[in-house]
Amino acid sequence: TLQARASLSLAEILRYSRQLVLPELGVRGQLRLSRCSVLVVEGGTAVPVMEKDVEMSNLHRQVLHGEAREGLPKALSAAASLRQLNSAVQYVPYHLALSPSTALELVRQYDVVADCSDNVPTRYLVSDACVLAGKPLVSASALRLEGQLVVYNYQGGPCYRCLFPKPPPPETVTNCADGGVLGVVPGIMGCIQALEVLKIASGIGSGFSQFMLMFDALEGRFRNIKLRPKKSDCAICGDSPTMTSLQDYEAFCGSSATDKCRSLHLL
Amino acid sequence: TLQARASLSLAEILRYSRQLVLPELGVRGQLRLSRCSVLVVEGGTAVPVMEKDVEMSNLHRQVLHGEAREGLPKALSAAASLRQLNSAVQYVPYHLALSPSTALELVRQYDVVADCSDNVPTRYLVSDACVLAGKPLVSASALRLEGQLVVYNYQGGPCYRCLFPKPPPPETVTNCADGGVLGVVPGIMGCIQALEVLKIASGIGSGFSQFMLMFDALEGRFRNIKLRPKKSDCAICGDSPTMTSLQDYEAFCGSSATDKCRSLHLL
Amino acid sequence: MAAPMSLVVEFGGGAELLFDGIKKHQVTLPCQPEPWDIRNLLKWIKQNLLKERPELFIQGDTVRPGILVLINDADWELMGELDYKLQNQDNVVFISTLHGG
Amino acid sequence: MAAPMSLVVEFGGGAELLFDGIKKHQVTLPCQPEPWDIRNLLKWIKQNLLKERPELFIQGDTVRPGILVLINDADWELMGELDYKLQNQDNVVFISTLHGG
Ligand SMILES: [Zn+2]
Ligand SMILES: [Zn+2]
Repeated sequence: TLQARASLSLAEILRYSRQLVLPELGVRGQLRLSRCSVLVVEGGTAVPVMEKDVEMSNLHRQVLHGEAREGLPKALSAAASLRQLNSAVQYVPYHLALSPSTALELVRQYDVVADCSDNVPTRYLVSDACVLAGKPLVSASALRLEGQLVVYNYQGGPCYRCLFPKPPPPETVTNCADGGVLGVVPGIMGCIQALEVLKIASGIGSGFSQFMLMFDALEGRFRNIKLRPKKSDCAICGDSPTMTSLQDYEAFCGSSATDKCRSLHLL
Repeated sequence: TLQARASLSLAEILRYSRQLVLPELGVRGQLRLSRCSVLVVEGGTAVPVMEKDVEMSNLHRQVLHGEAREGLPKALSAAASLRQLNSAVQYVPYHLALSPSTALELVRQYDVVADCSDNVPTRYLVSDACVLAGKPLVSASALRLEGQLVVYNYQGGPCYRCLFPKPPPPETVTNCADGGVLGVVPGIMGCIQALEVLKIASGIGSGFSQFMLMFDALEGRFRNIKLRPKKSDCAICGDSPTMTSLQDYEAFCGSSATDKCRSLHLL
Repeated sequence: MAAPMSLVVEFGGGAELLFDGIKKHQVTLPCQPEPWDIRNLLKWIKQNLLKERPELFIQGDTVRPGILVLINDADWELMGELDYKLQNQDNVVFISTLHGG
Repeated sequence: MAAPMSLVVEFGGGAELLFDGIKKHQVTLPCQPEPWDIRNLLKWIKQNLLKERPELFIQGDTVRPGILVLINDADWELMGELDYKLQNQDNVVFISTLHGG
């Protein structure tokens, strides 16, 4: 709960001078930004959201974690790095797994949600929580040499469940550990995700409600895909929703939010 | 001068495992990357390449510089940050202004050049040096809410001078200090620039020779523009070049590589 | 009698791995009595392009959950889904949604 | 006699600042005896769209150095530059090159 403010400090004016001069943002947009809170849901390759430690194999793409952070909880490492960049922002690291029992209360405390997770149950959980809490969701993903970005549940647009009423068969789901990912591709998608969060938070608005950005890094090509509108028969955001609370997402998806491969090895 | 190597170390395999599994890159591409050297030409808002100190107004977009680095030379700050991320890479910070007398020798020592500078004389200087040294140039720029990226002098494609035989009138040139720039836009363009450097260095190749990527952050739209081929009458890369060495770029452009505005204030 | 039709059919997001890793296919559909729609195209793809494990691409007479179908850069839901009548030079994309991060 | 023609004319990279900050213009060119080419279009833009300091956009009978002209997403050099004959529904973009970083 950040307070609305009437003016920027001198330090803020110095720091943000290059974007304060933009008529699209201006002091007004920057003030909106300054009182906006964003929940970033991250998911390591193997373990549910926000519960993952920094691993060597993360470093080629996750530039918030320096080498010295190996073994630290990711949320703490990220907050420490961000604090070095900008100490005026408040960072709250949650070193915990997002679950149906905690997600809604957490999402309610924030203005915008960014989903950077890596598994299907978490994607549904975050989207459903955003619908129930009435928060816009900027969702980005990357695999191999491709990336996708959509803004859900924003200005009357569709939610994740409108697009994907049924989860994919578990055997068709590939994660970064199995499928691989070129280090800089999540970096590109993450920066564009940050842009859309910033545009929504500052009042500029996003062009990716009911649009998907598709990126092919091999070709160097981005495409904007027009998506279906919000579905009147969507189970959670439709006219007569059948879901009014969060459910068991691992059962729904037939897969766990932890790494499929690792589970197989354990069996 | 990095040595060709026959295999990756265990630490490299751990770090890069997620991209080694990609058939497009693989161990072969990673080995090529490991012996590739890249010259990054940076230009602060006001002062020529590589000679700039970190300023408060840089921090909103230049995430290699933490707050504690204010006042440090940018090249040193960047190298220190990168070393924390990956200590196995060799970083050589040049805290100096790129000039016609030094540029060619410097460019000759590298395999790929990334131009992140911010003024017209430097753009011509870097491109001409790349043509004379026979090096590919990945050039990216950002202003306000827009970005542009082109790969020059690569696989028979055009150079900067093929596209822009005459410099723009100085009064039409806007820099980030005057025109402003939204913080994350250079981040997006820089990540895509890193991708193209990596694709060239690893042998995947770039799709942006004779193509320009245009990005409009307000709309959230990327466009790939087909450019002219290499010009047979180009003064430096054409069939009968009239330029065989670097020239005086500030005279050529009618503007200095230092900040126009600042110069005006001094007059 | 529908004339032969040229399409660009693309696979992405990993769906191309069921098609020999080839993302972009220039396709010519043969003449047939009824007009070509997506329903017929799916059958044709299954018989002519799909290299392995068809159940990872098609379930029943439609694509499996998690694959988005795009007709000329628009979600097929906007275009009539299985009943969309293909036009010459149409671009049809089958894209598997990504979850990695 | 060339029929009236509809174009989308866009300005970017800062060039839009000479056009009231408006990037995208739906333009209908009137009938005229000779066909519309880029040379004529530039004159028409100067008379009808350009709001200030024409010398920052046009020099002589062409665009000033540093502005790229794109016809349907291709460099105008590939299309005949000033002599390109405009087609109905063409997209013409004037983009100022950026130097900031
Ligand atoms: Zn919905
Ligand atoms: Zn040239």
